[in-house]
Amino acid sequence: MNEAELIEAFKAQMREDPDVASAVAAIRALLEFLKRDKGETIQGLRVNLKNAIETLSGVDSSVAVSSGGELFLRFISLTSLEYSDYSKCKEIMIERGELFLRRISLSRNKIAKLCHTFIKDGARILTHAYSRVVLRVLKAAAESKKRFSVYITESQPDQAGQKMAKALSKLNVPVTVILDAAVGYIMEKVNLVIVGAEGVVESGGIINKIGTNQMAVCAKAQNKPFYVVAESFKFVRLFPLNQQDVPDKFKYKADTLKTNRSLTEEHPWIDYTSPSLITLLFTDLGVLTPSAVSDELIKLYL
Amino acid sequence: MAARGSGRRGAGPGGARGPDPQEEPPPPLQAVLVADSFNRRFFPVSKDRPRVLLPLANVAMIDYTLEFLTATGVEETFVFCCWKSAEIKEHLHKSKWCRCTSPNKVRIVTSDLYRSLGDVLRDVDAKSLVRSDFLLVSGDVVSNINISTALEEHRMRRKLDKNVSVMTMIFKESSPGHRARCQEDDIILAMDSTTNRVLHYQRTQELKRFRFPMSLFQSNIETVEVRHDLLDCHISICSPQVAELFTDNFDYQTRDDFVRGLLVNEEVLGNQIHMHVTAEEYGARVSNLLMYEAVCSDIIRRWVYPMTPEMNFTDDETQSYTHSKHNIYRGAEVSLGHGSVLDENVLIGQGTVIGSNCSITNSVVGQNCKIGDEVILDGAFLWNGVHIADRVEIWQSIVCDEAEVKEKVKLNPHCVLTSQVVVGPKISLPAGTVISLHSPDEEEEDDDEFSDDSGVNKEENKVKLKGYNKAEVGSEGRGYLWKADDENEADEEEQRQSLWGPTLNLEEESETESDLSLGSEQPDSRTVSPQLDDVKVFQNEVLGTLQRGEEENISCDNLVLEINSLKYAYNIGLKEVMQVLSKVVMEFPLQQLGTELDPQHYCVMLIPLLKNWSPVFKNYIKRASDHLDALSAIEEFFLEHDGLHTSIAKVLMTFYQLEILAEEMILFWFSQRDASDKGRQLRKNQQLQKFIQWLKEAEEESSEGDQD
Amino acid sequence: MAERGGRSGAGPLPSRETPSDGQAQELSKEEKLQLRKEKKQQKKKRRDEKGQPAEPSLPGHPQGQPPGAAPPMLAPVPSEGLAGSEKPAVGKSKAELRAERRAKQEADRALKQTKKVESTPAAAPAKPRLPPSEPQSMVKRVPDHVQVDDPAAQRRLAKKLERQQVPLRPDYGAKVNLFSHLHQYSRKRPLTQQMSIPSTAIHPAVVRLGLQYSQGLLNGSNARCLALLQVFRQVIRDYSTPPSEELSRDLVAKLKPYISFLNQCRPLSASMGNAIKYLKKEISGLSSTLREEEAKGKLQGSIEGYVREKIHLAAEAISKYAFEKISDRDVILVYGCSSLVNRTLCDAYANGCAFRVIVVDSRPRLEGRDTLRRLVRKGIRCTYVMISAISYVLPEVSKVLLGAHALLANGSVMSRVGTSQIALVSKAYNVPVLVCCETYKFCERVQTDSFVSNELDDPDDLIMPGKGGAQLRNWKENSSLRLLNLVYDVTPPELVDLVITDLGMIPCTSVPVVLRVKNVEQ
Amino acid sequence: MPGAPEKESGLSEQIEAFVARLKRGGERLSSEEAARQTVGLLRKIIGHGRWGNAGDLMVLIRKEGKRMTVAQPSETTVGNMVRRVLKIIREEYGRLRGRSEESDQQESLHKLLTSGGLSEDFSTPYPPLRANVIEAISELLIELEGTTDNIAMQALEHIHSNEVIMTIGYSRTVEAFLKEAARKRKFHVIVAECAPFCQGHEMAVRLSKEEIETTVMSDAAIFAVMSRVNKVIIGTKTILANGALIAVSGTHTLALAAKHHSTPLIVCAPMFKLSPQFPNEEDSFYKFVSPQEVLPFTEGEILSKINVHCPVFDYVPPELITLFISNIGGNAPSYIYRLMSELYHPDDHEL
Repeated sequence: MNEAELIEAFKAQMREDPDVASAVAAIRALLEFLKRDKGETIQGLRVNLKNAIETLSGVDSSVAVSSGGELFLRFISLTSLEYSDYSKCKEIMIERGELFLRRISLSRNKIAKLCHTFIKDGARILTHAYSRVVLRVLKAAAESKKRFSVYITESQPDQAGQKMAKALSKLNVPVTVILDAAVGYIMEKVNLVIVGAEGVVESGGIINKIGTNQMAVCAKAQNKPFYVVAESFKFVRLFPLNQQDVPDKFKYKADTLKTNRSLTEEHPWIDYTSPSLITLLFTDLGVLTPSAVSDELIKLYL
Repeated sequence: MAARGSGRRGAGPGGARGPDPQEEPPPPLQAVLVADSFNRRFFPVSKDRPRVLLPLANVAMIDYTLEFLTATGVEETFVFCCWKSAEIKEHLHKSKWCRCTSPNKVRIVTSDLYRSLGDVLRDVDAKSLVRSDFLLVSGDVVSNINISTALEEHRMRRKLDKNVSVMTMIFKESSPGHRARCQEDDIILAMDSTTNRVLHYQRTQELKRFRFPMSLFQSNIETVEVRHDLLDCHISICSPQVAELFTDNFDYQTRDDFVRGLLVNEEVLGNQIHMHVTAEEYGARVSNLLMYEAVCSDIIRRWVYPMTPEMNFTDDETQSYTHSKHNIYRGAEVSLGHGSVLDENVLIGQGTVIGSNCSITNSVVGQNCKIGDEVILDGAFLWNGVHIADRVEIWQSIVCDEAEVKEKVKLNPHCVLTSQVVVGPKISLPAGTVISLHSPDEEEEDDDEFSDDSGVNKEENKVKLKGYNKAEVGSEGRGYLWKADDENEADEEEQRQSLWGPTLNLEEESETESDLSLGSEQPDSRTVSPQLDDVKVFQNEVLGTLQRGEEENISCDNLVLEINSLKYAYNIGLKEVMQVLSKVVMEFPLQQLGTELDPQHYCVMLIPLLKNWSPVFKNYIKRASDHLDALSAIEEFFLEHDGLHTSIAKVLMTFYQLEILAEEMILFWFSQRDASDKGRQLRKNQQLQKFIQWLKEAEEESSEGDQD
Repeated sequence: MAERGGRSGAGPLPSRETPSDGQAQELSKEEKLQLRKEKKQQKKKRRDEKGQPAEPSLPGHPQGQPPGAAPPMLAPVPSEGLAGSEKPAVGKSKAELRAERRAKQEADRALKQTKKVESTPAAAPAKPRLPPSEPQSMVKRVPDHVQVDDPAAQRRLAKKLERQQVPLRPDYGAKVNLFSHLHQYSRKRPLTQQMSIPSTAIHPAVVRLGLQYSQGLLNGSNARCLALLQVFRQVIRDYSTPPSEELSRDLVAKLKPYISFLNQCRPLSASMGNAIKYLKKEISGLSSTLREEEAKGKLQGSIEGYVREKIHLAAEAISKYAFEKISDRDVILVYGCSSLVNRTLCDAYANGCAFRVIVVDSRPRLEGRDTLRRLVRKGIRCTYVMISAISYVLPEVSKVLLGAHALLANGSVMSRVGTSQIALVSKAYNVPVLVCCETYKFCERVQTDSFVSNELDDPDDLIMPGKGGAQLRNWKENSSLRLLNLVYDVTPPELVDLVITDLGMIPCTSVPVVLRVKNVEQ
Repeated sequence: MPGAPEKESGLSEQIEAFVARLKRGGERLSSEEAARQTVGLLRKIIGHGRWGNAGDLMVLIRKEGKRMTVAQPSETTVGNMVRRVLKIIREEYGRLRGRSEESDQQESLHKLLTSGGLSEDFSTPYPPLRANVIEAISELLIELEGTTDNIAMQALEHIHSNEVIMTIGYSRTVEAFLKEAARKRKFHVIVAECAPFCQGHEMAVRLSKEEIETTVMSDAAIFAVMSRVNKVIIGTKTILANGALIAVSGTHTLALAAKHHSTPLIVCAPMFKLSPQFPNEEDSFYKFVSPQEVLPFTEGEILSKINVHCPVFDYVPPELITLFISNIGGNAPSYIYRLMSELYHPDDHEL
């Protein structure tokens, strides 16, 4: 399976199911790749997969993809440890891979179930940009006869907020779109903040659409709870100290990176929010305090 | 008798000799719960549901009472029911109290013959149900008092001076003007603050000034305290003697009769009553709708903690609530429309659906109610399954089960819609409206609970009131307005009054009216019973009057006037009037011509007299007790004149035919076990037996008549 | 020494009190004075024996709570004085007496000095163009009632009092180390017990007032100040200048004992301090040419004026300003009972502002109930909670409105204890905190914590009434148990958003500005 | 077994009584007692109850456990103990199945990737299970006995001589802790009385009996005095999953004051107070007693016009807490989540 096919597979995934997280799409694609892989040894497989992941992140430079890729690699190596015989090992991998995919497909509902109890009747919620998980959570809350209203930042440059607003008004939840600049203004009105995340880093902080950080800071200043909802496959082995420290490949779109213009006048697409600003993370592994995240990652990678 | 004996004996040495420390452990605490109020304050509401089952914050009153008893350590409770006993039984059997695991064994005793607390206690005594000190409460008491200390004191007192103290009444400190202080039960009492002994006890209602007997202050008690800051919790710790005393004195109808009786001739009986005052805990009795309102909101405001809605002490899963800020309680799957605000002190039952933009404050909403949009509820008490259409306003009113209020209806304060009533659309009920499916005049038929307002001009009522008056209940309304039309103004007054306590119209109340409104509590509002000699004089006076009446045949009304004036002149209680009157009348023939004459002759003489004076009797014989008084008086007479035994049947017959005495009462009187042996053999007399037999049959067929 | 040892070792307080009280009754005033002299004498002797500096730290010394482990009981000043020095009181040589007299005179002179210094700040504003916060007010003497632990100061106080024929009030019960520099009186033993009534020295009206203070019948700095001025008016009315005396001098001198008497009953509030300062200035400002009647009339007038503009009009102005800040559907949290805040709320409500009030209250005073009753009577919707429950109610609160006892020059607010706490929690829930305070309560003092200058109320108040109080009832027997009943606390400026004064709304950091302006305009 | 029925009826009566007691606000029932009683009852249930395999046993425990828990939501220890027992059952069952320990830990990324089968079933009956479980529970009971002492033991590591320590209300654990320290060191304790119940008074008296220099003050003075305090040591009702507290009302103020003066705040709490719940359902944790406590009934007519609240507990967010001292040592609030996952199985978090 060559790059073109791989990319095609990846794109296909995204196309046929718009609701799928890019990480999941990547993993699916990789699984596909694994099935078709002709290699004879684990090592060979690893090398090929590495390249494959490279190519994928070439297509979509988001944290999610790389985290998904890493996860998959880790998964391969873990399984390979258990079984020596390659072919046996491979089918186990494929079987488990499917299982894994099935598991994480449930994760959003799990999160919704955990999180919607935190939304009280009559709550005013502030959220940022477009996040499928947040949407799912709010849906769950609305279904459980809770009355709440939502403020959404329109989130320049791609106006993802508008999309979210539409989705919410379909659930006939009263929703207001506000300027990105109005976060500080609106904060004293709201009861809690919920955002999604592209990636959850080791420190327990998150990497998400630009503007999240400022929202978190405002929330802290006004002592409002700042909740993050993210599936566990978004956990990524990365420890940014500050915004500078976040690798450029995540900050900018893949195509902008290709056109090797100086990035100084480019707008970054994501920012880093430090764990101290986060109240709780809701994942399919349960409700975690930021410090619990690294615990999970350590368990997985060490 | 026993009581008196022991009372005297104990007075002397008992006090000196302290209690020996090693006593056998106190026997398991028992309680007597009277699940009937023996009045019809809650009519027409209690026509559909017995009073003790009316929901307070969606839980039946009696459950609160039972929870109170259980929490305070009662291990056996006797529930006495009369009116709608079947329903109460059923309720209790369903409740957790009758589970095998319940620490408080509940035994239900029912009889349709109970007409007052007195009867119940007499029965307790007859059946000898209580073994030792017991708690006496009525089924509408809400309280979280822990009586253990009071009980301790009580037992100690009884041990110290041999059973002189028969009863400890429990009061709660609450300054006058407190909402939970029911004006009717408002009392002023004098106590000995060292021994907590009650010296004088008096109801303050519509009394401008209070009289205290001089003896109070002349007595050697140095620390007399006169208190008006007490709220009667209607909880009392009684010794078995109490029951005996009730048996001994047949005229005791209510606890207040008892208390007053005991206090007045204390030196005779040698019994004392003590009191226990609690400051922290809560205790109140739902004696009218105002109290209903007050107690309800006190429960919501958690004054009765731990008996709060979300605690769900009845273990009834449909009664589970979540409590949140501002005392908002929500049952399971309650759904609120957008923009609806629950302001404060609101309880909403399971499965209720509330539309959008409603505002609800200080209200209780039952289970499975449907409430439309833009509804305003303030101080509203909706029971289960009520339907409220859009834009309805309800202020301080009660809407009973399955009632329906159509759109744009406005209920002004103190309205009552009993179950399944429908009102509206687009009308505004004036304050104090009472609407029921039972028309006010159908009472006389389905009148198990015998009581006062018997047939005030029922004839003309009979004619009208078939079909509902649209003007009153709205175009789609169903239900009769419980407000009789102009010619009996009093009746209406009484109706509203009896439901919502007196605060509504405290203006002039004629004697009869307050009788009506106060039901069986009525005698209390009169002052201490007069000295005997007074009665004697009064009797002679009455005799004189009647004689003159006979000679110059004065109209009965005038006679009544005369007698009334005499009554006031000598300050005689209605009870005494009753007895005296009947006595005089019975003796009249003997007065006329020589003492001894044979039964037939006597009857011949008597019956026409009765016929003439029947209006007089009618005027006085109103309430259940009056009948009994009359009967007892008659019985007394016949006991004195053995010669005339045979004619008793005839006499009673005439009374019955003249509709002076009601058959139930005669039967009841007859069925009293605890008459003296002479009385028994009097009852043996076969004409009487026959007569009673005949009555019984008559009653049966009449009741059959009711069914269809 | 020996005698001291005996004293410190003495049993529980009552046993020690009774003799002293007994004497208080039977001894005539002269005798008392006599005894006092004795006491001082001995003290002096003792001081000579051992160096001044060592003294305060000596364990079990009558005054001066030593740091670290406290001795079981503090011996109240006069009682021990009496208890200690009866026997030697009998025999006494003339020489000694003379020596004493001399010593006394010296002391008086010294005192006069200090008095002068003290009175300078009052005079200072008279000098034009000079801001008040200049050197003099810095060297201002520390008031006696905050240096109970300094025996020297105490002796000075005692001396002063006795000269003014004002009895010294005994301290009561054991004090918390941290507050050993403050007085702690018992309500059950008011000052007047040790006074012969009618007292020649003190005007009956003042005595009554003093009692009202010490019994806590008069609370709130406004009320206390008003009462004080009323009494002074009466005093002035009844005053007549003795021959060969000048009113402006003599009257001031006459007032002094009254003031120190009141101070004994309960330490003066800042408001009273300012009022007195003002009055003194007025008196001393009187031109000697005036006839007595005119002078008295003038004083009466100026007092009335002070009351009118500084208190009544000020309150009016403040409630006007505050009204701008109260809007419909507000939920306003108030604490304790501040006459000013109450008035403000009632006015706002009368002007048709629909708001809710949450009344916060605290043991032992429970003044909040008073507020509650007043507001409810006006028809305002109220909620009532204890101070421990504020973090439960605060989320719904939109503004916090607090009264003040005094505003200090460094911008901190001195007010009923608990106020600072409420300000703190409100900040945590970012609810704005507003303080209402008339400008006449501003004072030059600076203070950073609630310890240095504060007031201790009767510790017995902490005992729970009713059956709950069992545990604490006999706390005096328990040597290692102390009860702390603090009266005021100091709210740091950063916790207060704004102060509403009769001059408008100001940040509390600009208190000194106001002070300067005031002083200039005077 | 013989006599099972009446045993059961007796048992159900005991449970009934326990539930009733909880409902009536658990008259001065200490958390430790509550815990012990709960475990005791559960052990009885396991002993006498009818159940075939771990599955039905857990169902049974859940059912009874739920009843006890809802009876008094604020008394979280009951729920915690039920969860502990469930966890024990799982472990014992696992052991019988011959599954090694760590493979039955709560779900993690790792498990997500590696483990083969989906959720396990508890249907296979193992006769020795009953005995094992009961034994394990008895151990748990023993553990409960010791908790307070274990905490007190650490006292000297945290209190040095001559410091001023503030605490609030009454807590057995803190009392033991301070007394232990007092045996070696001299220090001054300031107790906030904690109106309206003033448990603080009791605390103060008990401490002063041990010759500890103690000062009682009203709650209003907390902030005023805080600037001189070196440490704040408090007990708590419950520790939540995020390291927050549900403690007697006034604690939040205390914690804020401590934060403001950056005074360390130490919480002494045995492990059984750890509850895997999160503060979303605060309202159910708050417990409200009769307004009587705050404003007496005798206040008269105004009562009907006003609202009086008397919450018993406060919510104290984790960032205000410096350290937890439990019977297994000291922990930072951020580490609580881990202890949770060791104590309880995630599937049992809601019963």
